[in-house]
Amino acid sequence: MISDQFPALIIVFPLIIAFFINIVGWWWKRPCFYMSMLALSVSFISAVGILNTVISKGTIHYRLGGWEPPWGIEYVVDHLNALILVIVSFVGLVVGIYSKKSIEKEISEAKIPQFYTIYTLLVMGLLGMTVTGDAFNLYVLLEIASLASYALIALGEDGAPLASFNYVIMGTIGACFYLLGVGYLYIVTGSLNMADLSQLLPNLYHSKAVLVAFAFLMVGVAIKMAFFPLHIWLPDAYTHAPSAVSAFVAGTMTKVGAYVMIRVMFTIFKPYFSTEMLPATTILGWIAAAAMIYGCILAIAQKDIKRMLCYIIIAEVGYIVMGVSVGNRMGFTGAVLHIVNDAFMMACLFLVVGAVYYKTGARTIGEYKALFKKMPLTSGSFAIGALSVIGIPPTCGFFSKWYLVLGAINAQQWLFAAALLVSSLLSAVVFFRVLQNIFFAPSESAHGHESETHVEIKRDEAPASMLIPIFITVAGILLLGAYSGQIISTIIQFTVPEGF
Amino acid sequence: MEIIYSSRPALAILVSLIGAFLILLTGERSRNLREFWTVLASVVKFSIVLSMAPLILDGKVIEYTVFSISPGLSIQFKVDALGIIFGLTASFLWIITSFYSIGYVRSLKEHAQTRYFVCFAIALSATMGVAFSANMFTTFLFYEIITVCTYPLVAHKETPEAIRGARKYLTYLLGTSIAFQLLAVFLTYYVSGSLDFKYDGLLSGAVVSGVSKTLLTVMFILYMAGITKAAMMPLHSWLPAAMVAPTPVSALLHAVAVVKTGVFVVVKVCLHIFGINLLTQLGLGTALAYFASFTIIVASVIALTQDNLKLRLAYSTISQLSYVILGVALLTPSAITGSIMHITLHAFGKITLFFTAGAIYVATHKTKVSELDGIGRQMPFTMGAFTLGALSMIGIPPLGGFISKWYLSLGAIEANQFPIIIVLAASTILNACYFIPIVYAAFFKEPATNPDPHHHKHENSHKKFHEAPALMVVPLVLTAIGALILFFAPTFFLDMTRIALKSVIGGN
Amino acid sequence: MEYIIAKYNYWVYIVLMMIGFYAMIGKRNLVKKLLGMNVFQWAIILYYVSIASKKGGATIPIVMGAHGHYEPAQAIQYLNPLPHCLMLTAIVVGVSTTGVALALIIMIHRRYKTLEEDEILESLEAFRK
Amino acid sequence: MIILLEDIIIKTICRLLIPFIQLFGLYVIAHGHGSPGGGFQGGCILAASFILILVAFDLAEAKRRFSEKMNNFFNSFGVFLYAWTGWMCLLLGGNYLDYGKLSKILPVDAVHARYYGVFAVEVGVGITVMAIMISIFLDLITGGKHEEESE
Repeated sequence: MISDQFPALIIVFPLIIAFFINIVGWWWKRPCFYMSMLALSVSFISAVGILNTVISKGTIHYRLGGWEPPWGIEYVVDHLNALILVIVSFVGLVVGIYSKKSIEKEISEAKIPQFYTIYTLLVMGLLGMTVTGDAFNLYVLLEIASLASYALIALGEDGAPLASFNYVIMGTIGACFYLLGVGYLYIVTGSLNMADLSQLLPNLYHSKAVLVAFAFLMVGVAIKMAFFPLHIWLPDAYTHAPSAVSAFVAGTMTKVGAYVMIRVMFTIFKPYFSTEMLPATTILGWIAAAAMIYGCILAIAQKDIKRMLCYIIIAEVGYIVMGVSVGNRMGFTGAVLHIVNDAFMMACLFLVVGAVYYKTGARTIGEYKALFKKMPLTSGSFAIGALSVIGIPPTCGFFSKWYLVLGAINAQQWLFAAALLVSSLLSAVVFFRVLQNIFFAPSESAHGHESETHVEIKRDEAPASMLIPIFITVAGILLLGAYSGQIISTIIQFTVPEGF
Repeated sequence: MEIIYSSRPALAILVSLIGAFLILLTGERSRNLREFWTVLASVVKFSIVLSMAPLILDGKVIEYTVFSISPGLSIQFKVDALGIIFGLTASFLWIITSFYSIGYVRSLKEHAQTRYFVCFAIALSATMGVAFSANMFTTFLFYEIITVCTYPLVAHKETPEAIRGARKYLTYLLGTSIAFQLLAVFLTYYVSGSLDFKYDGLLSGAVVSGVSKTLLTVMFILYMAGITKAAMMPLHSWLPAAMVAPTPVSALLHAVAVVKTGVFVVVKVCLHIFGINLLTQLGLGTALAYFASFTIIVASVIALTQDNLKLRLAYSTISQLSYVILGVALLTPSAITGSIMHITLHAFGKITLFFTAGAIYVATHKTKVSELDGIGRQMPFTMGAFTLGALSMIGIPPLGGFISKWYLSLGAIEANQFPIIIVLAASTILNACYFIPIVYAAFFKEPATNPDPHHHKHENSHKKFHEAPALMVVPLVLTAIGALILFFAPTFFLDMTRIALKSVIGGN
Repeated sequence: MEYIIAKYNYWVYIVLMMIGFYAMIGKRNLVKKLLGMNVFQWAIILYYVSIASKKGGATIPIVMGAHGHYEPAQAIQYLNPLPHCLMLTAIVVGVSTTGVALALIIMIHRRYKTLEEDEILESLEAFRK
Repeated sequence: MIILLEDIIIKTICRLLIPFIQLFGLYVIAHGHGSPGGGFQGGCILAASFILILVAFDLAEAKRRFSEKMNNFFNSFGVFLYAWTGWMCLLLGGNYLDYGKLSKILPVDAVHARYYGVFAVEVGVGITVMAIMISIFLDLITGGKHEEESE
């Protein structure tokens, strides 16, 4: 049955196609886009297939090469990573469709095959990180994804190479720390398989090596997911990247990082190690609260819209970590839901910003004046994405915040709940500043409409291949909101680790 | 209590959303068609709401679940007597306002009319949503939608002043609702595991089940601080700031939809979330009553000092809204009757006043009270209606406002709150002080011969008889007559109120 | 002292790592940063390889004998091969990272004609104004 | 800048050495699964031989012998070979990289099929590593300009 092979297919197919694109692209540039999309569609279909199987039959174990788990590499897909696989591959596909026009404009034509090769590899790397059940394999795929993203970010405009270089340095530190952590775990247990590790480790929880390993793993992952205060690479890198790239990495990379953190805390280590033996979750919670506030405040200070959104991402990462760190069912549900929601919200906002840049070249808040008259559909999408980030009810952002705050309240962490709400308020300030400019251009004349001679602004929307992906993400935001109950009851509630 | 499952409440909400969509589709291409959609949507909406009224009068309740997001968290509608009173008022006044708006925007040749009508329709949908919601979650959802979609209406003129006002509007409404109300909702869910409105109060058993009284008090304070739409002092200043909006917006939204949503939610929170017993037990009712009294008096005094007609009306609104809160806070049957009645009665009176303010502006471009000398001769119908509205505000029979004040006073006596009676009396006098001079000046003072060159282009304003367009005058006369009729035929609303009251108090 | 000598491989890798870390954080020249990054990576690789070692003349695991007659090696005789395999991958990753970083450095140099971070930032600032 | 060494001794020695280096590289690749060595090491040795050509002669000569397009083809082709071997196993009903299943199409038993499967993968890895090393080297010495020139 081909469906049994989905966990391999989801990675191998894009991998093969990626290199095929490279070969074909040398002679023939047109089909690169379509091949990349074909690969990502297959990944997406496989991801949906996996999710289906997981929902009906439970966790999938896939042994590469047929080797038994502690020796061979094993792919393990449970509810948590099945969900993230679907999200990542979906966002990858949607942004991929969008990238056709936007990339043609932003990078030189000769590099287009390489772009699609690397883009496909990036998606594949992230999917691989999600699907693998082997701690070292995760490191390799993490580096594949990171290398791909370094290259893609460097394709951007002025300042991108330097930003990308700093990202290389920071990213490598993160990856090396992760590798060191895995090394310590390997010394004490002799195993690299996550399930095996979680069996072997409890007897060793008092060993100092295990504590050091945990610390290294957490710091490494925190750098990769841009968790405050290790986020400094993110705003530069994502701001200067090409629009499509920033939309994809903003939507998914930090989220996959968050997923890895959840795996480290609750699969490799048992929940009681992370929550009770160590004050890890408490510390994380406080930093997360700081991240939420910090991200939003710095977002207020930005003029460049993309940079502003980057700081919002830092706050959003704080939300996810906070949800995990309160250590109860509600909070964890909220965190996982927020991973899903945020992927869509951020993708949507960055896609809109990219579309605006494509059409008008506008980048700063000031240049967004009266955008609504020019690009009403795009502006409307921006409004919905923004409302979702703020957390206004019919959109999905509200529901994850709902569970996050309830989690904080259940854990009696009033300050976390307060920080969440304050950060929502601050993000309201952030976005209404932009929305106000988009929808009403304050006219210079004090007399208002009476004496005003309207400069007729022509409607000039982005092309359909950019608008449709934006609409898909907007629809995603609304549908995820409407069906968040179903998502939680069929998927997310099974992801909550035992003992919560 | 018999429960009927019907999609009618959802339809009532959907109708104006579809209307908004059609308005958007039609756009500027055909103004008449666009306005036709507005009117059609409003009429259909009113008929749907009206069709539910007989069922409610029979003591039935209509329920409809759109979908549940998770247990205890669903978008659900429940139409009961309280909701239908508010729903009827808002949807009926929307019809009238639609006509008035058409007259207003056409005679002033406003820009962005499509946006105006679309936002209006969505705001009304959301108002219905609040009126018919069955739980705090649905309420909060629609409450936020109202805030967001009225924001463009307030900023409609797009002048720096309008933008500033709108920003203040948004900051207050959105800020407090996220910071306080949402937190209160979370705490409610945390304490009770549900958000459904219950007639004896969702939290009525909370103290027995060991929830600390401090937490409940904090929750109550958070709710009251969070529901800024009720414009209780000290979180009232968004309302005067929002007066930069076009007058029909001020009229419907800031006399009916937005502010009434606020007080309606306050009523819901007091009666259906906390419950009368719990509030009595915690002694929060009295505290709220004194708070409301403070707002009533202070807002009235500020209103006295305002020269801008709309601002004066705005402060009057702030003070009148606190009547509703006061009534609920007294927690006696008559006081609650008075407060529920006041939602409707004040709406009719205040919308008339705002309509007249708009009509005066359209006809003469005057916005200040001091400029209104002798305007009654020029605009007899408008100022006649103004007089009726003002008298209703003051609470003089035979006008609707009297009924609610009567019940409020009765309630104060029932509650043995002598100071409250003094407050009511004092506020009546203050109301009279800031309305009667306008009426007097309009009819009996000589119009000042205005040498101001600014007005020379409105020379026709010195003509003997110069009314605003009929599309504006007819609605405002209608609402004034409505205020009059409500005094003589309050049976329908009183019956409804009794049903609402019975469900709340019937238990004891 | 005993403690330090007994675990000297750890000390070596930590010292190397810190040298690399210092170069990455403290130096303003991009190439020096990159070199620091390399030292950092190789320190970890060294550490991995060192933990695979064994006392007593253990060697690489080779199936003894020529083709045809296999004589499996005893576990005591050979080093743990897994860390070596892992490091093979890590080396490849390291090389790729270095390659990407060098490419970036070339791009940066082509654009700003310098590799000093301060000067690049200055010219970026100047460009924005 | 590449300093061209117009030295007959170096050129001759290199000409003599390079076949042996390449042979050694192939040996390391071919015996990677039975003894120390394998695709990575062998690939590096092969790449080293090419780099030696480049150092001893010049860029044009090196490109004449092993063109950029060819190199690019090889770096993808190696991965392709690797992935395709795994893919074959998948198509033959096994898991990904489950070489035992290759016995269905190869005239050998499962154990030897595994042997040849690993060999195919090692060859793929070797080709890719060689091509990538070369292309990194080319990119770095030319500052990434050579591609644009060749077009």
